[in-house]
Amino acid sequence: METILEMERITKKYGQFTANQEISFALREGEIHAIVGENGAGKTTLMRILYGMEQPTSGTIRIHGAEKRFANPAEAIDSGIGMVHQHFMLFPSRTIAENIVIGNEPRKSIWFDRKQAIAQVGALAERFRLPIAPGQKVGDCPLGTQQRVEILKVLYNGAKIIILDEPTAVLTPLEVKELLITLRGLAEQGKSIILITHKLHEVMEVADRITVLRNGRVTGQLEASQTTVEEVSRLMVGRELDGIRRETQQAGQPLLQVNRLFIRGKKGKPLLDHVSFHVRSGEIVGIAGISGNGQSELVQALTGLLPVDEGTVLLQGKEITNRSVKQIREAGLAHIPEDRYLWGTAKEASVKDNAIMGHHRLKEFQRGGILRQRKLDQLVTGWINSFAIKTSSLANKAQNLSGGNLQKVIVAREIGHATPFLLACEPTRGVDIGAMEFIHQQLMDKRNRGEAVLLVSSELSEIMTLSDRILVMFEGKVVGELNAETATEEQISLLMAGGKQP
Amino acid sequence: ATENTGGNGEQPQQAKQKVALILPEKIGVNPFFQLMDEGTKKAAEEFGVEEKTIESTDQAAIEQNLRVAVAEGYDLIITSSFESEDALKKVAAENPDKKFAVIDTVVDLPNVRSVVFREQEAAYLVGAAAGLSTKTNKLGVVAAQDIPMLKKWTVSFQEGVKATNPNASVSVNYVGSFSDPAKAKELALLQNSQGADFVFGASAVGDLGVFEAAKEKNFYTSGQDVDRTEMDPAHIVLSQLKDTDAVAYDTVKQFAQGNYQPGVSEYGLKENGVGVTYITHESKTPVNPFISQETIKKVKQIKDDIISGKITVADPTKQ
Amino acid sequence: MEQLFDLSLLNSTVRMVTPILLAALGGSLCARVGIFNVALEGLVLVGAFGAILGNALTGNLFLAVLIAIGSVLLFSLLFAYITIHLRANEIVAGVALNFLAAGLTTFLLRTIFSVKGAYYDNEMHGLPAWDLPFLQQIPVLEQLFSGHTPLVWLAYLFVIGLHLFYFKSVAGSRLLAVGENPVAAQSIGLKVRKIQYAAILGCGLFCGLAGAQLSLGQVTMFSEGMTAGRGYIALVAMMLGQSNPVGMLASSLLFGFMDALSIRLQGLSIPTHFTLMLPYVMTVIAMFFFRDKSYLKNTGANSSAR
Amino acid sequence: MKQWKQTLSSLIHPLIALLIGFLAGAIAISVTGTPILQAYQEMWTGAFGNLYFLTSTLARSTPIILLGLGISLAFRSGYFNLGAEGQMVLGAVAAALTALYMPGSGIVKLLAAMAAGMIAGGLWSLLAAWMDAKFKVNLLISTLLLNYIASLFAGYLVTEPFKDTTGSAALAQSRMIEQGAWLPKLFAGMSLHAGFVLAVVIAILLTLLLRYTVFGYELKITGQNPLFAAYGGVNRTRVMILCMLTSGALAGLAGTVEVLGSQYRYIDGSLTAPGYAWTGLMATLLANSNPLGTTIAAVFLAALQTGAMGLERNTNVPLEISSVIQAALILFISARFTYSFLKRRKEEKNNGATV
Ligand SMILES: Nc1ncnc2c1ncn2[C@@H]1O[C@H](COP(=O)(O)OP(=O)(O)OP(=O)(O)O)[C@@H](O)[C@H]1O
Ligand SMILES: Nc1ncnc2c1ncn2[C@@H]1O[C@H](COP(=O)(O)OP(=O)(O)OP(=O)(O)O)[C@@H](O)[C@H]1O
Ligand SMILES: [Mg+2]
Ligand SMILES: [Mg+2]
Repeated sequence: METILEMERITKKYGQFTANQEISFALREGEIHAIVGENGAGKTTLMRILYGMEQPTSGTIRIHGAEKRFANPAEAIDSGIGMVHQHFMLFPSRTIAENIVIGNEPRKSIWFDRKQAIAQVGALAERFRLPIAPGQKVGDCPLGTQQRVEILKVLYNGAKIIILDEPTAVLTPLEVKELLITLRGLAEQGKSIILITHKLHEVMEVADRITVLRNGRVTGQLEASQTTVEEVSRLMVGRELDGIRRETQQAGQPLLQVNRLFIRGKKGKPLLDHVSFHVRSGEIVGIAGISGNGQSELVQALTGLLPVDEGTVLLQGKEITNRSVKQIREAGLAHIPEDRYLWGTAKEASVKDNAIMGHHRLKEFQRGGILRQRKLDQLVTGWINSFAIKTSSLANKAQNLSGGNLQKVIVAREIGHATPFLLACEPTRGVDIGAMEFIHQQLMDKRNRGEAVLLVSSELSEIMTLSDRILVMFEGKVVGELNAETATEEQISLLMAGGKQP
Repeated sequence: ATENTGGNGEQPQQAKQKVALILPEKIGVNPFFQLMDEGTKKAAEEFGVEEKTIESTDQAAIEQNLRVAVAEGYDLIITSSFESEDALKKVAAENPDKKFAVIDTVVDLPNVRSVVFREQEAAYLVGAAAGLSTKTNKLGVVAAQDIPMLKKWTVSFQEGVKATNPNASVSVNYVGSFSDPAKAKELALLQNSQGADFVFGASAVGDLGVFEAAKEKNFYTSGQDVDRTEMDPAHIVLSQLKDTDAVAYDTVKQFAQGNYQPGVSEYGLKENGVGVTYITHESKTPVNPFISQETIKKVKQIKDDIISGKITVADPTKQ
Repeated sequence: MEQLFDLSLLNSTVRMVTPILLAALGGSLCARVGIFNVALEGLVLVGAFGAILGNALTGNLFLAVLIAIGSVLLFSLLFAYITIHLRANEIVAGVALNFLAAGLTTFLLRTIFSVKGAYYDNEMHGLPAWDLPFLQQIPVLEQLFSGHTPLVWLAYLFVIGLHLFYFKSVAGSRLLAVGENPVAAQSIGLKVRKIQYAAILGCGLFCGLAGAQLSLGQVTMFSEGMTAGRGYIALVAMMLGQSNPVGMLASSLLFGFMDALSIRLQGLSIPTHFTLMLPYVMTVIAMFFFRDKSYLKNTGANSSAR
Repeated sequence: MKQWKQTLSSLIHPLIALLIGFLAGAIAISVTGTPILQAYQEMWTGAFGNLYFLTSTLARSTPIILLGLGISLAFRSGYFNLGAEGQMVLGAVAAALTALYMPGSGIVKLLAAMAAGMIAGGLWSLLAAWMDAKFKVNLLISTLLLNYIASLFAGYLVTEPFKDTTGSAALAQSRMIEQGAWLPKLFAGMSLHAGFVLAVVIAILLTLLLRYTVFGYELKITGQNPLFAAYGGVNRTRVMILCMLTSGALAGLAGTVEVLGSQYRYIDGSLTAPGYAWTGLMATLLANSNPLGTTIAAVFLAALQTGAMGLERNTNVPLEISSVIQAALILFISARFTYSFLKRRKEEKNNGATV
């Protein structure tokens, strides 16, 4: 196979900080090349350089042996490079076809030829076997479809090299599977693909070669067929991972009792359809399900962010149905939200301000409405040390933290509430394996202390590793309950897709 | 803000007296202040005093400007209008040795000369003339804002109309601003479309819009402060006059000649401080046939009656 | 008072609304690329001055309108440079520009025409009033729509034009994209800054026309501060119409009709202050029916709150 | 050492911008033929030259500070209050009427008037907030429109039922308030009154509130991410209502102190003509909604205005040109070209020094 792209000795410095240090990297035609590494290892930075969004401090880029410099994305696009960003770059109010052709629209003189656009996009989707409805509004599409739109956009612009930065972080397992098949298909059609992901099993499944980064340097380049997950993760984190410790423990009294919870939907279909279950102290209950099947609504209902129409919720025997968030939290609930940027933090605020949310009301940290800053500082500094959160200071803005570190702040804050019950939603989304293991351990420790955790995750492996019992949701209903010891991935997947419990 | 700061500042004649004219607003859209400025400057030049005009950006600036004028040693400080009333009361009371004058309002202090006008008398005369001249028995008034001061124009005009033509109806519309000729014009056009053949303009700069409307639709109107008939004698048939420049000139003249006198001086028809073209003042333009010679004769009679006291025109702001 | 509305009142409304409508259309170009332009008032004022200056200098109405547009474009360029290149807060820059426009026009009025307050010349001709021949036959429409300047007609045509531009043209589609998600627009290689510049200059063009209509169409003169708050009303019309050309037409007309109604009510025994309130009160009430769409919050409030 | 360098470099931005602003102003001045240095010196003297000018600058800044503080409080909680003008006007007229008609001694009148002014402004602002919260009526438009309604209503009050019939009775204004209910002047014969002290104290209180209190924290977070606040159990409606109420109350207080401390009556249009509300908005935006920063920015903007008056008084530069200079200075001070560059560098440093 021919080498299509070479990045040679790329160095990128931000001030005194080196994000990329002499990284060399080659991409062959028709291969899928995975780049892995911890949060902040420099993966995205390297790709931004390739895509013309950043200029390297030193180093060269060659395409088909010819040296190139990209001052902006437009120039990279012209050289056949396309990038699917981690956070989608879409226009939600526009149709799929418009999103794909924008910048390169079919036109009749000055007019935008939308019919032609739909036809072209339809043909393109057909050719690459990416099913979409070109006339649909992007804002109404599920994330998996949006992802396909991003890929089609890149293909539409004639990309030979496709960069995908953490494309699977937000997808459901089924969507991930489809995406991986698509990527293989594209590679077979001669496209070269760079895939960044934290999920090593995906890498092993789909990649031809793997480049591992740590602290801005290359720590290994491997053939996927000749390596193991363990070897790659050792190269990533620089040490062996321990695996999480699970203690056998008897589940105690029911802490959370949910009875026939019902929320009416806008279009006739209920959002939650008489959901009942309970969580006992000393256990982790996992809720599996394809996103959009009522998990988010359930979480919001339990936490007081969404009113319920019928049913009751009892926490430690006390009714908390339709109480305010504050009352529910005071009754003993902590909550790791599913979207850390939307709900879990204020990006512009400092690490400290993000970390003290909820704690600021406690008697311990305020006197007559005046915050006791010193005690709060101590509290947050304690977490920064015990959770090994990388931040320059307490005053650092949250948006300057990497995703993994920000997630650690949230986990520290919520575990710090020391409530008997924790609602953990997607606790490790987009987080590297080191941090993931750490967070998993925190959840497990909480269970081991005899407290209760309700884990909502679209990541089946996470559910399987942590849970004692597994509930599966489909179309607003709990359609099955499984014992984690005996449940298989196939069983769960079947239920998630609407099948019957065997 | 003036081009001639007296005699170039550095002349060695130390004996030269200094007069400051402090206007409560920017001269901007108001011919009233422009005339005052001209009158003061003219007198200053003729009688060899140094003069400085200071325009105030807003109400809060008036007091400051007065105080600065005191601090900078002006010998006579002239100001104007009700807007300056409060500020002048304070500053004049605090500086009993300074000489002040105020035009167009009364400040009752021993070191202030107050000059006021009875504009209502002139407006009454214009109303009388309009009442006599209208063929449609419909008249319009376009006024700037619904504030008490403007009642001297709107109410007195209506009184005048009533006196000569009880059958005529007058519609009054307000622009809502002193500087919106576009809206004033539309109001005049509307009044005309409803039959008014004469529209009395009392909307400051808006009057220019009223004049344009009259020209476009061929109806009649009148102006304010100076002889506006010169602009368009075919449509601007009268002008209500106010001799602000003469009053300002007099004030400076008396001061320069050592005749400064505190107290109130009123200028009405009798004192020739207000007037109406053709009735009290000559005009370069001939009388428009809409206002016949006969009307002028009749209105002149009314003027005489006002001067003699046979007719009293009440001050609407005092009611 | 025979009736509240008559045709001459509505005819006047059609005309009075024009500068507001034009400025609102211009403002929407800025809003659509994510810039909240509070400088409309100042821009229209500069346009009004430019038109009179142009007329006085050249005696040619076409050139006068061009000069009006040119002078507003210059002003807009300053606004664009300061907000886009120098990253100034657009509201601070907009307010400062309003001050600048007021000061500069007054100053130039004084230095160029040697008058204070207003410049008026009997010899000067304003924009011609057109009577469209085919309308002459129809009794009601004739009265409603006759005697308007070409700019009035143009303004109503621009509503259609801008609608087509936004929703049918390639350039318009890209402009909307920049406003909706500038980061995404940048990532697909659109020249975001260039498009923002173009939008601000486009706004300048509209405000130039609005000014020309005010000082050469409505009247034939320039007076200090003659915009008298129309720019702010345009801002309201723009927001209420959600930067949608037809919506802005509707909200401008709503305001215009209410203004007309308030003129009629002045004759009745209601105090003037309350009749003058009418257009504002009715606009507030109208807002209960036209709920705000989210993009407004992104342009105005949020970006500037920081 | 590094710290010191950073402070220095963050100072460079406003300095460069200021320089460009002054250059632009210089061009305007040179058009009038006045020596540039003399013109700027006159501006300086007019603003800060001696105690008298200094105090008038501060007096002028008083309503601007209060308006700016009110607007910044709303901003901090995520609301864009364009209605400060109307809130100020209603506050002013309410204060004037209360001081006139409230029975009791001077001090009672004074206190009642201040309360009335703040309540009137606060409720007016709350009306907009309520319409936004309850009916999704966009706050940005409604506050702008409510300004006109408030001004016309206040105008009506002093034109019809409560008009001043003493004196020349020419202006739409209320009667003069009796002297006992006036806010005391700070220096005899100068315009600076106790309202300024009040404004500064409020600025300090707001700083403390934002930095050290539970409510201040909740307010900031609500402004930065309302969803995060809701998730954390902050009662957003309460925060919004309190903030908009306070924001309006501060605007109302701005009008109140103008009435009680300087005009001693409500004069129609006297608060809207100088554009206090827009200036207050600029002060807030220039200072990034920081209360102390807003105070300084307000004094600066007021100084530009009083300086411009000084310039007009003592040179041939006409008043209009001084407003041109003002605008030029503000335009360039608002420019953030060096700032954005520095901000980038600062963040890099933060990242570089990771623990
Ligand atoms: N513009 C920037 N300024 C300063 N530092 C930056 C900038 N961009 C990235 N960095 C730093 O460079 C390092 C590498 O960031 P990069 O985004 O490449 O990480 P990553 O490997 O993509 O991480 P993740 O797995 O979380 O996506 C991080 O420590 C980050 O803080
Ligand atoms: N302009 C910037 N200044 C400083 N740091 C930056 C900048 N842009 C990005 N970073 C840093 O780069 C790192 C990676 O950013 P990226 O956008 O890839 O998010 P992420 O860490 O992958 O988050 P997640 O995957 O959880 O959403 C973060 O540490 C982020 O703070
Ligand atoms: Mg990344
Ligand atoms: Mg990441």
